[in-house]
Amino acid sequence: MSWDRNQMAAIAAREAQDGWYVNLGIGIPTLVSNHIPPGVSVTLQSENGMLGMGPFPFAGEEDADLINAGKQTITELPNSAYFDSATSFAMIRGGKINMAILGAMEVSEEGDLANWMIPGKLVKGMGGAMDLVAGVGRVVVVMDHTNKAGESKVLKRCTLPLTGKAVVDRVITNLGVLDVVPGGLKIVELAEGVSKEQFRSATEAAIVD
Amino acid sequence: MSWDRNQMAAIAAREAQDGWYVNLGIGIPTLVSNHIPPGVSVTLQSENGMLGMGPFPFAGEEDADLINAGKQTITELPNSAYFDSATSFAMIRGGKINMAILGAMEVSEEGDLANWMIPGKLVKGMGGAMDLVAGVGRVVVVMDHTNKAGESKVLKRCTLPLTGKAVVDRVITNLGVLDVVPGGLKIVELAEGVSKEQFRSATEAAIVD
Amino acid sequence: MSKVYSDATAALDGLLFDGMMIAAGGFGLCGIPELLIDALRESGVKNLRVASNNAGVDDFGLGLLLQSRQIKKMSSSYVGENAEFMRQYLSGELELEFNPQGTLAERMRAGGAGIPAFFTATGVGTVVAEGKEHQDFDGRTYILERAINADLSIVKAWKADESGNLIFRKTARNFNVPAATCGKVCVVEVEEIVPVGAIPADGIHLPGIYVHRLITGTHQKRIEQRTVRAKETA
Amino acid sequence: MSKVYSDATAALDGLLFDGMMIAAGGFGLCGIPELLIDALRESGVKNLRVASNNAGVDDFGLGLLLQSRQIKKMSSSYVGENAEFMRQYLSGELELEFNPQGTLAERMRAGGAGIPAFFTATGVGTVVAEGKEHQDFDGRTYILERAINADLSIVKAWKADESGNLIFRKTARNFNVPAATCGKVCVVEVEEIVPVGAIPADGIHLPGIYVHRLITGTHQKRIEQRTVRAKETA
Repeated sequence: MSWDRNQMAAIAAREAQDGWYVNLGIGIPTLVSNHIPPGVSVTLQSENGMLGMGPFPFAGEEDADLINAGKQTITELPNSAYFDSATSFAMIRGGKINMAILGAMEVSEEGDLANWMIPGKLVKGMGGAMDLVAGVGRVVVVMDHTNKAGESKVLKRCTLPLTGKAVVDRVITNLGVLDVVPGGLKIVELAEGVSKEQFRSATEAAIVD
Repeated sequence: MSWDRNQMAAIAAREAQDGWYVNLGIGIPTLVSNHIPPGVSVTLQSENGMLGMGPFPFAGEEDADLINAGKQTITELPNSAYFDSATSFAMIRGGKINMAILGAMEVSEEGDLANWMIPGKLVKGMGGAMDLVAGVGRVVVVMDHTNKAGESKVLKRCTLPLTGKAVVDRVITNLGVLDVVPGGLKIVELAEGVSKEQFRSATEAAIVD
Repeated sequence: MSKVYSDATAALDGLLFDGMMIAAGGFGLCGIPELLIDALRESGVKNLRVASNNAGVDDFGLGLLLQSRQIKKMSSSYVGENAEFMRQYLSGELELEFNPQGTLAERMRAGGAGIPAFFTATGVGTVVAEGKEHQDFDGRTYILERAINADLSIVKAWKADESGNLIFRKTARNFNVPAATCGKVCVVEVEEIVPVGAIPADGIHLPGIYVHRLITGTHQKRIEQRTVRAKETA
Repeated sequence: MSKVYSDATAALDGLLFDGMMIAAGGFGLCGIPELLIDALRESGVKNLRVASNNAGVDDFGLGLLLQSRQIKKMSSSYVGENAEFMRQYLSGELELEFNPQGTLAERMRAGGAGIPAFFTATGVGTVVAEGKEHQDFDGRTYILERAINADLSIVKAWKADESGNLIFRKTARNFNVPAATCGKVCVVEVEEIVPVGAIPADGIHLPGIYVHRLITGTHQKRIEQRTVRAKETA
């Protein structure tokens, strides 16, 4: 009745165009790299200072000097390049990355994104998320449509501290795909078995036709 | 009765301290590198993107990819490093260069420097001079005390467009050495055979004791 | 004039004072100046203000200086790995200035590049923008961010030549480059010091002009999250 | 999707329009994109605005585009080597915006880094500061300089791999790096294209993300001032 994590990642992977440079956030976005269609060559950026991020290493081949932005051990590829953090974010801020696929806590109908802080509860920090949403050409959010209590995470207005204002282009949830358009969100696709009514009732944000 | 070019360069070379990074301008300043005292190790920066500038190449060993800021062919040294122009001037602007030794058309008693433009006559450009005087820790000017007409180049106020305001620390001319201090210029040293009276009469700027 | 010191304590001698500002390289536990952090702990220097992307973990990296209560204020982008950090912050013992990661890196780079402030769109419309100057350029709104200038930079590189020219290894480069540039004095620890000339002039990641003191020593280089894939059998 | 084009004309196809803004690498005649400049001349594109530290000499480099009157405005720091430039400027045919060299490099870098404007002390109290916003930080006065964003970057590197990762050679790196970053499209000419993987990941000067189109060809690499020293005899 709805997409699972891998299906959401596969939907997100269809966004990628041949030759693009893409930054993937932690969580479901990381899975996207497993679903890039054949014939589409995508170079993954890791904002801690690498282009051409490869898969996890084989056991015993981990390198403490080679990690991704999630601090996980990774590998390099033939086209990889390393650089420092100032250069990495110059690239991000300067619009050189074609797309970022990120997780979220909340998205608003105006494309506001909240994914870094729950006041009084979690104090982790925004990491590179604010830079990514401000700088990257296309921002795609992948998240569950509702929270554990069944409340919509696709809102009229975000309740949590923002990561960025009017920065999201597309939202992919377990229930479907939404584009941020003038006046609200537009349904692009519904998950198999999800009706428009179900989708609307799970969505607080304004949906425009 | 006054210092020649090489003597001025030798006087300027005494400014250098062991371990310093120094930028030398075109003209007499270039000669300074021949006079660095033994035991003093100085690394020369060339603002087009090099630290550790070596001497001119032997004939036949010129390399079109290896020039200094005056566009002359040079060589590298064992400690040389290359970098791009943004990095080079980040270094200069950020105060990492200990000293710049530059030529000048005019210097004022407040340490203003004019060395890049004669209105209506010469349109060459300031190159890196404005960056150097604004960013480098110590700015030493080496120039003739008077112009061809015998008029002082050490002035109350510069008449030519400025390279920088209140940027010069010391002036070395063929007649002597002056420091920029509150209220005017202070004589540090006179060239052999130059009397204080001669020096004062050749100097428009206020000299303080 | 040699830049090479015998150990981290010797290399920090005369540089430390209570309340000082330190810029530290590293991302997570990758490329952190672990030897210099240990020496800072031993020095007992207090009320440090530290600019570093992360705060280490409880028992390694800057976490050690949190444990010993030597840090008064952190400027970071992400501190999620450090429970002691959270405890001190939530109890009000520790000041925290959250920076977007790229803003933090650029603030350090600006400090080293003689740029006192720059405009960025990062953080506009968020808490990060509160109290900051806003200005529009070509129809977009930006905020003014100030440079970070530190009293001391502590940096980890892979190799240095004796003149201080540095190379880093893989993603351990990270904040070490911008952090190195923004300190009045920069002390660097490396895995190996090689003779001048051993690093090709075109292969240097950070020229020796940025490096004032240099040490070498044994590094733990801890891995924070060991992730592996299964070896496919043929 | 290959970045490699057959020649300079093919690599510029579809990118040119009258009045466009071009950022060019090179310092003097060192590291200039000579093949792309020749192709620009052949294209006949007009009213160009060009950001380049220098303007070439009369018969080489950007001097060729001055000769053919294709340039309307130059943003440079030094044009002393070019007699035709001076003539056109003094007769009012050519607009000229003088930039301090470091400000020019930083304006390009800012354009590539998403920074619309930054403060610098360079030029304060000079003609360069006229009409610019002044602001004091920590007791010193700075001026606000705007980023350069170009429609096209033309760049010369030494080698590229097929994914566009670049390395430069010696002082031919110069403005090629900042210029490459500030264009909407960046076209690069190199002396050799090598297979992906041939340049070590830690040795890349500019990652391929900045490079959209790539050509190779024979370069003249003219020397502007051949200075030599005498060989001492033993």
